[in-house]
Amino acid sequence: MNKLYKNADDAVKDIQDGQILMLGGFGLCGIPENCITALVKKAVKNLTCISNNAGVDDFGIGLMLQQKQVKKMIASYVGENAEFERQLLSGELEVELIPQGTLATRCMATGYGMPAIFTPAGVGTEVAVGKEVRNFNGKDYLMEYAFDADYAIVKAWKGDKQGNLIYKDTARNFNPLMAMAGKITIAEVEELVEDGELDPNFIHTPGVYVHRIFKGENYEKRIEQKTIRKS
Amino acid sequence: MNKLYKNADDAVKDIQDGQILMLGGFGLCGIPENCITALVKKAVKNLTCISNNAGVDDFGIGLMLQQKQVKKMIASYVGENAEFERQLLSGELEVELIPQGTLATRCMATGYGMPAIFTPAGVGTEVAVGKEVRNFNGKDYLMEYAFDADYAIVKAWKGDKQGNLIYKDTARNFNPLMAMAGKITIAEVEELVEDGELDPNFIHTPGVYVHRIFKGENYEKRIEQKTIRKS
Amino acid sequence: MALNKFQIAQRIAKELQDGFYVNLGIGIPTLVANYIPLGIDVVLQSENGLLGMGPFPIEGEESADLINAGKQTITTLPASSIFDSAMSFGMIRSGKINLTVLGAMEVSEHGDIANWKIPGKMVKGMGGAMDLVASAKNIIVAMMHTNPAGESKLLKKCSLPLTGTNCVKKIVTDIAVVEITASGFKLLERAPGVSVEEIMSKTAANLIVEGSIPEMKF
Amino acid sequence: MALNKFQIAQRIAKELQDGFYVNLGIGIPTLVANYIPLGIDVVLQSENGLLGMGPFPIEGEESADLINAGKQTITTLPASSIFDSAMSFGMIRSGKINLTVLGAMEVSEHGDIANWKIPGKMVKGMGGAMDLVASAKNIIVAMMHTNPAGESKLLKKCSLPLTGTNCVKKIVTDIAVVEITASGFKLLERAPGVSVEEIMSKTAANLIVEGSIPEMKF
Repeated sequence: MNKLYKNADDAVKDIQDGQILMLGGFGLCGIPENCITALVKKAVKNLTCISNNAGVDDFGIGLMLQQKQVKKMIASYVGENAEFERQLLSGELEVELIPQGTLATRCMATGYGMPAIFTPAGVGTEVAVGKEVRNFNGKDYLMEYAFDADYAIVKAWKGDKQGNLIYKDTARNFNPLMAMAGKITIAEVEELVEDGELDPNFIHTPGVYVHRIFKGENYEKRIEQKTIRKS
Repeated sequence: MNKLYKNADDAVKDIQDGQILMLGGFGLCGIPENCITALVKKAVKNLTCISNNAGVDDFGIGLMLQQKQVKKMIASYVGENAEFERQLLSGELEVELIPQGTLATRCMATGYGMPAIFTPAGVGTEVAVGKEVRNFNGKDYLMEYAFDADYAIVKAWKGDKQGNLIYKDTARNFNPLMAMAGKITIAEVEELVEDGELDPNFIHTPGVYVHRIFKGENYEKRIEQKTIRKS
Repeated sequence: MALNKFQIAQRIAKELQDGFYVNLGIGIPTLVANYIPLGIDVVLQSENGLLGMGPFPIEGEESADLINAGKQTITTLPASSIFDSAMSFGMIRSGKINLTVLGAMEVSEHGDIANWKIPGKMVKGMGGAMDLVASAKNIIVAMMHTNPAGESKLLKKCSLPLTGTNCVKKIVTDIAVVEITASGFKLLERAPGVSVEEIMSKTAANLIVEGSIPEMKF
Repeated sequence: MALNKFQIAQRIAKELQDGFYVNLGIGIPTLVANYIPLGIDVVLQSENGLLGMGPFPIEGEESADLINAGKQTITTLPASSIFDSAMSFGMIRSGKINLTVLGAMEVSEHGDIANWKIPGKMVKGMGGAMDLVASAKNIIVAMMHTNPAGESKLLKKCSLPLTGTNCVKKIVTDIAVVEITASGFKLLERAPGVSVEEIMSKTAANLIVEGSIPEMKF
């Protein structure tokens, strides 16, 4: 049962043009930097990317956008990114915007084997167009489907060889949800630890959900908005 | 924002006859021993109890059954318990048996604000009678509703004054799910710690879900089946 | 005199009650955290997965792994908790957040809100706003009473694409505090020195005015 | 000669593949853990919330807080993980468990299974069995070929209330290994010294027999 891969190039090597990828992270926080670099290098095209955001011009998914690798972006908030806007306006890039909680819960639904969920988010708005609306206890909900992604690519803080993962602070965000939702889940970790080093009580993602794991390198961990207070 | 209660009697004092209670635990593992004792003492009647199991004759929910406090039991597996069987056969006790995963997921649905979920468990069986069946991608699912409970009563290992909880080993089971699902959630803990002692990264139940917390006493933590190996 | 954005935040802070779990949106709402009244204990939720959001870090202690939903570096507090985005919106949907404060481009007299999209302009997305407005029990909008062109942002009906319907409970603007009732906008307070007539003239919908309207107090 | 329960478990263990996540039910299925072939790495799931179930503890090291779904005291292993019951059944429903082994009272030629309820007797409940059989990709039933009255437990149609439909892939009994195909029961192997005729006589449904049927090997 070897889940251990050498590096990002090794872990993403079978990703094909046209596939559907989930990428963890919120803004630039907790994104799978190594795998994004490897995907850019691999020059795989026509991807559908499911991720809360689309990076910035020169970092995160923005790097894949620069190389025109993304056909469709499914996200809740985009456009910290001039190239993204250009491709969107020119029609090169298709974008589906969905509420953040809906995005998160549709990932969880996949990992939990639930084909659809109900959420009130978007009722009465254009997000509801074409969707089934259902009333429970006097309140309307939209039925939203579980995602179907070929690969989920996540970034964790620490992981062991069985694929158990823990995340640090708010770099957790979508990562454990997407980790559950890939047909194949690839995890890059800052620290690869020996089996038994992680306390079973405090595993965020049980290894059963993770198919490939490798130790990432040279994390930049860029800060989008550095805000500080005077001591 | 005082969530701290003196003891079990204090924490359950407003529970009324006829209310719906969720009680955490799997078998006798991770059950809210102190609150059960307090409920027996309080002699509140006609309760509906949602719990995976119903205890044994002289421990757990079995103690409430002895006092005929339970009108209806909603569980996945019962009957390690002669008094339970007697009351069931005599018609004094109503029992609704539901699949364990359905029970767990209906608790989570409440805590996650999802009015209903879909599960394949029970399709084609008597569990499906009267329920909506829906096909997704060629597979049938039952629609099951979120629970609506007046109180959720859970047992945690450690908790702080804000109600943040962590559980130990498989005593976790239904506890964090039910903790999310009570209109009022009461948590009893083996150790009450100062705010800040629990690592924010490893909280199982965020305090927002917990309304009352107290340090439990004299935990018996009975073992149902002691199985050991030779060294 | 019309309030500045800090004063709007300060007025909203008076709505906080002890024990509230609060989600503050980007912009003016974020400033509310600076005016939490003494003796009032509130817990701030950041929908990217944090309860118990602390202040900005001091220089050198910022971490790329610890940000709020506005992507700003922040800190945790004792008894903070961190969770994934599904649980975060789970607690929002199940009504565990007592108060949500957010900005808006338009609010209708039925409590509809538009704050995510302007047709013809680049759309950045709704982020968590649709989830928040669809679920929160108590929603206060913080915004200017009029847009830069001087047009009312309080309307009979929103002209922009909606974020949510029938959800806003109260609006605090630079000139007024307005409640949304079953009968429409109801004026509760006016900014110091601003007349009821001025507020009415800047409100493009019926404004219920009962009795004498007090000035806001801080 | 018919197998005893340990031999049934031993035969089922041969179905394990390296890297499998496996859920073993109560009774004979639990015994499968004792016969995991050398060089094969499997992870046992216990549906009360544990992946990586270890052996029973040694005397004095048992803990009331660490039990399996059969409520027996157990241990963890390096790289075990513990989770709540919703995630546990979440991974079951989403097909992450490669193999489920459980006991049965009856199995039909369509793969229906009955193992939770006998009308007229005290019903203890389905526990997690309905979730497991509705979701697992690969389900093997471990049971005696006939009940104590000598009647076949392999049937055209189950007579008892069902636990799940169309789900069992294979049955290992004390006398045979039977696959469930689109055309019904197909005999794969027979217990050493047990004849095909005996198996057919003890099977109350059509039994497909193609070519010569090998004896089980251990």
